[in-house]
Amino acid sequence: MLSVQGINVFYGKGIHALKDLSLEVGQGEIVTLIGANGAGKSSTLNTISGLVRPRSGSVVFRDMDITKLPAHKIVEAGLCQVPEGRRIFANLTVQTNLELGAYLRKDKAAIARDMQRVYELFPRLAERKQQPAGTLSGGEQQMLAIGRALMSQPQLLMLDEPSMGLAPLLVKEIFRIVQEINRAGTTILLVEQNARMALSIAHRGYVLETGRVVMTDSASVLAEVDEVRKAYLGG
Amino acid sequence: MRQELIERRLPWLILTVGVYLVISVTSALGILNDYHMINIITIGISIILGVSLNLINGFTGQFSLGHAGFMAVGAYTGAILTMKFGFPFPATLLCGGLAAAVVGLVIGLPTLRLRGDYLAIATLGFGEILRVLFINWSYVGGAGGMVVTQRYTNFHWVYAMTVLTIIVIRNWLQSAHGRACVAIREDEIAASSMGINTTLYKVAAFILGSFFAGVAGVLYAHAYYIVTPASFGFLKSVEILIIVVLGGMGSISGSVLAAIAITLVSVIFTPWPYLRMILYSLALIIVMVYRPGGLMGVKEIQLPALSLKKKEGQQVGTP
Amino acid sequence: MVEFFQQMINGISLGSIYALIALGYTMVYGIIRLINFAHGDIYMVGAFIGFFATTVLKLPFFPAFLMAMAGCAVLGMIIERIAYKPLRHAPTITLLITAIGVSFLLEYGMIWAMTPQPRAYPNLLPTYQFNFSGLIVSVQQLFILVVALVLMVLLHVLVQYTKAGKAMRAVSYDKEAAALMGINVDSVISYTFALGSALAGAAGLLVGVYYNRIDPLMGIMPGLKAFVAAVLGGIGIVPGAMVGGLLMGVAEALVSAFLSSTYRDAVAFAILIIILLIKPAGLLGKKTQEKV
Amino acid sequence: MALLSTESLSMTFGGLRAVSNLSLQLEMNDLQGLIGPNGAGKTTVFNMLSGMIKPTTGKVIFDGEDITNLPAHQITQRGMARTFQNIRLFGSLTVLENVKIAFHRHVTYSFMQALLQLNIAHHEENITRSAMDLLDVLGLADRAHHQANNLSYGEQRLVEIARAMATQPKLLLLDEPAAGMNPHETEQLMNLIGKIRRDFDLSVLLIEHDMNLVMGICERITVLDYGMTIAEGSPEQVRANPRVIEAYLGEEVV
Repeated sequence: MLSVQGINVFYGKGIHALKDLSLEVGQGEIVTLIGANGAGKSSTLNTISGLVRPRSGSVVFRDMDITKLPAHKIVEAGLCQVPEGRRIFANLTVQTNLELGAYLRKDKAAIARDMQRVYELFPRLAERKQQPAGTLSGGEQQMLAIGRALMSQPQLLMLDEPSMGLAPLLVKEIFRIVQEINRAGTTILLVEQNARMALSIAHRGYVLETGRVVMTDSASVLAEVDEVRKAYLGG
Repeated sequence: MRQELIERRLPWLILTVGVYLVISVTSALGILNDYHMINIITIGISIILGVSLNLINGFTGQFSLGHAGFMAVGAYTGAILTMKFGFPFPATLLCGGLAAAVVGLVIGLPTLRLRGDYLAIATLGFGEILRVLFINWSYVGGAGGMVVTQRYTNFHWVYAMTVLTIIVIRNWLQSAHGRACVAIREDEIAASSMGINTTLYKVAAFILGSFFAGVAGVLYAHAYYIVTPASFGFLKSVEILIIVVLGGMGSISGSVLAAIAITLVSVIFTPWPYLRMILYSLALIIVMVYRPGGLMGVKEIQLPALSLKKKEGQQVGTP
Repeated sequence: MVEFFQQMINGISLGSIYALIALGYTMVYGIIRLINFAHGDIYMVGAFIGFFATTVLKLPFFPAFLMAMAGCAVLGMIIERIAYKPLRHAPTITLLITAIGVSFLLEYGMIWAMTPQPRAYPNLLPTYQFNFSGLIVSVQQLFILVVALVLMVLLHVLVQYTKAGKAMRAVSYDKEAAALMGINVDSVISYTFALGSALAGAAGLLVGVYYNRIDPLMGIMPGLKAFVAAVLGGIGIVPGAMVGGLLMGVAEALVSAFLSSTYRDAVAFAILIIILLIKPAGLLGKKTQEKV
Repeated sequence: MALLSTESLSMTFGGLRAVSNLSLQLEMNDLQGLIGPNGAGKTTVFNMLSGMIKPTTGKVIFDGEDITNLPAHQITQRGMARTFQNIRLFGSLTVLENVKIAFHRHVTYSFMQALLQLNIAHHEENITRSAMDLLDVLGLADRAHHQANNLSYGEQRLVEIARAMATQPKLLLLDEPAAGMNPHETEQLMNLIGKIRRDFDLSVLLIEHDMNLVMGICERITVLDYGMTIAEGSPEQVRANPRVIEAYLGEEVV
């Protein structure tokens, strides 16, 4: 479904953030990118969603080359990212945030139906419909960010560190919902620092270190490998 | 070390004295007429204004749009002191500068807490308020302005003040205090974490810049016979800004070159004043879009060092 | 007392014009954090387009009004595309200097084309005056107030309730996140310039009608004052611009009447400086913290 | 007496508790690590210690003095220096100029002397010489006249350290000094930090994600999560602490 081939990304003068990075995501999968801070996980997602331009390499989504498309066109192609740090529109209401998620869609009835679905998935958001999103708690903001992305009806949903700054119980809840979204048919590419939790719901995983893929395998295998632990806590 | 310092400074000394002699002699011989001389005076005043604003905007990174206001304070102080109190000119120059510096302190203390565009607008506001105050002050002639019959400003004074401005501001910038100012431009937070009292240095740069704007004002008042509030409005501040921006925010030599170039362009375009402004505005836009650092960026013109003792194989060049 | 209310009326009609200009400032600032110095000059161009439409094309009020708005909208978009878009990631000050350049270009370009001479605006509206026991209200004043209010309400509805308005608010809050929603950030910015400039164009024509004279430098002072109005209300906040504009108009009218008209301009800037020092986020703004 | 200690230090941003009730202790010549997952509040702690932000509640005692409400430059003048996670060099200046600026604390000549260049030459020579010496220690002497922006990431981090050292601190706060460095550079950095501490007789508190570095050189480590201290102790103790493992690797969903 998504195929990233040998992308190289540079920041400023000479910071080589991604080095010949390649990865594949198949239809219906949950794939996770794990690795320590600064390994290039977010850069990978930002490159796929068009916020960052790779110097070389290609990104192909459902047989369409999206390497050079602007970010808003990539959303149109069916690929939506929940950015790191949630990035909700804090000054707008919960409802308006969700409406903006459906910005490109014109089918009013279907939008209303999806909005209903999001509220069912996250009942807490339904209670806070008319509140400015900035007044939500961290966990609720994360739910809103996911819900907002779902409103664009993505084929592939990319999540960047959904667990960041959330209490463990909430993290569990968020991950359960991610699993639920996947079961309902959305493919998922998940970037996480919280490796165990990510591997426990993913099918496959890639381990990143300083801008490179150092290992890739099924999630159950990665969960047992010592290298993953080392990548985080040092050897 | 001392030897090296002399070798580096000698070319500048020769240039400074040389330009002075050439202009004095040619004007004495009548090759340069009064019209030429008044334009040269204008150039000198523009250099003082440009270099002093550059200290604030370019080197310290505190964007001021009210420089003409300080010039006005100097001009009016000068006019009052010579016309009403009969002060000698040198004392007037000093007092004009000091008056502007005091106003700079009063305006700088509250406004320099603001950043970027907000500071620009606040200084613009203060400049306009000063102008309105002069309009409403009948002692200095109100909107009609004040006539200055003593024409003290001549080439020698302008040249001396121009050179003084450049040397003093350059000295400041080459000292630890000047480096503190530049550090604030580069990154205010990092500067404060280096132990620099950022407020103190911003205000210091503002006062120093205002002082020389005041001196320029005194020179202006005694060169053109009349000071009116309208000569020191927003337009004048922008004209000074154009010098700084085109020359390079953070380059003294850039400001000097730009002041000369702009004055010459103004002279050439005197018959078509509006075309001149169109040209300036286009230049501003184009420079900002394609070369935001201006002509010189933060670089300075370097003269080759003169080698006093000939040594074998030693190269003459910039350090 | 009658004099006081009379000045309030004059102030409100002047203030509604400031408010229209301030709206454009606020919208542009909200979306790209630029004090668009040229905004006051767009208002001037609007007055001249109106002048051209009514004198050369002999159009009546409303077609001329629409033409001024449309012309300014296009002008605003062109300026954004040529001068500001290449500087999207440049420091604030670079943008500000560019805006000053654009401002002077419009002013002196217009002088070059039209000479600096003021021109008499044709009488497009009835000059009838109502007299309420000493209080004089002209049809023009009423008209300006009504037109300004209608435009402000329209803008408010547009920004609050339409999809385009929501996109504008999203872009002004977080451009990257907005792009991730599929919003074309560039076209939203362009659209914002068009809207703000159209309002300035409307204000320009109204002022021409109100004061009966226009000139190429007429935009400088109202431009600056409208900016003060925007800051006063809280820059980036649409209702703030309206409140700020009206307050500015009233303050100015009262100062002119009871102090001296020569202090009129100083009052505007005094208000600006006081608000910047005391409550820089403006009357309706919230304070934000700088990231370390 | 502790060189640095904090008493129930807390910081709240718009309802969100970034740091709560932090109590840090740092002795003379300590080398301590401050670690924790992304968003745990580590940089906020540094910002409070160095006076960049004022804590909502709590106190910072440095060298026997309450510095909680001092502005940043005064804290530096009292002997605390820091580097920044997102590198804040004076980018368009040379490396040497960057370091010379940091000697600001030790400038004794007046404004007037500066304006007239009266008797400042030998002061300036001293500053230049000290700055060059410092660059030598950090292995940056050959970069002295390069523009700071043009250096590699790793070198820029070193210049930041040189600059902090130039303020002659008793306590050095390093915010992710190894971020963006390659393994070789990181190794050198580890040696360097140790050497600096010995040679200049100062204490170091560092935030770092590279666990090899932290575990390799720190004697004591404080682990933060959700703004709270969840563990404290030697590297071995911390590495074996189940709460730490959980904070880093998380637990499984099912």
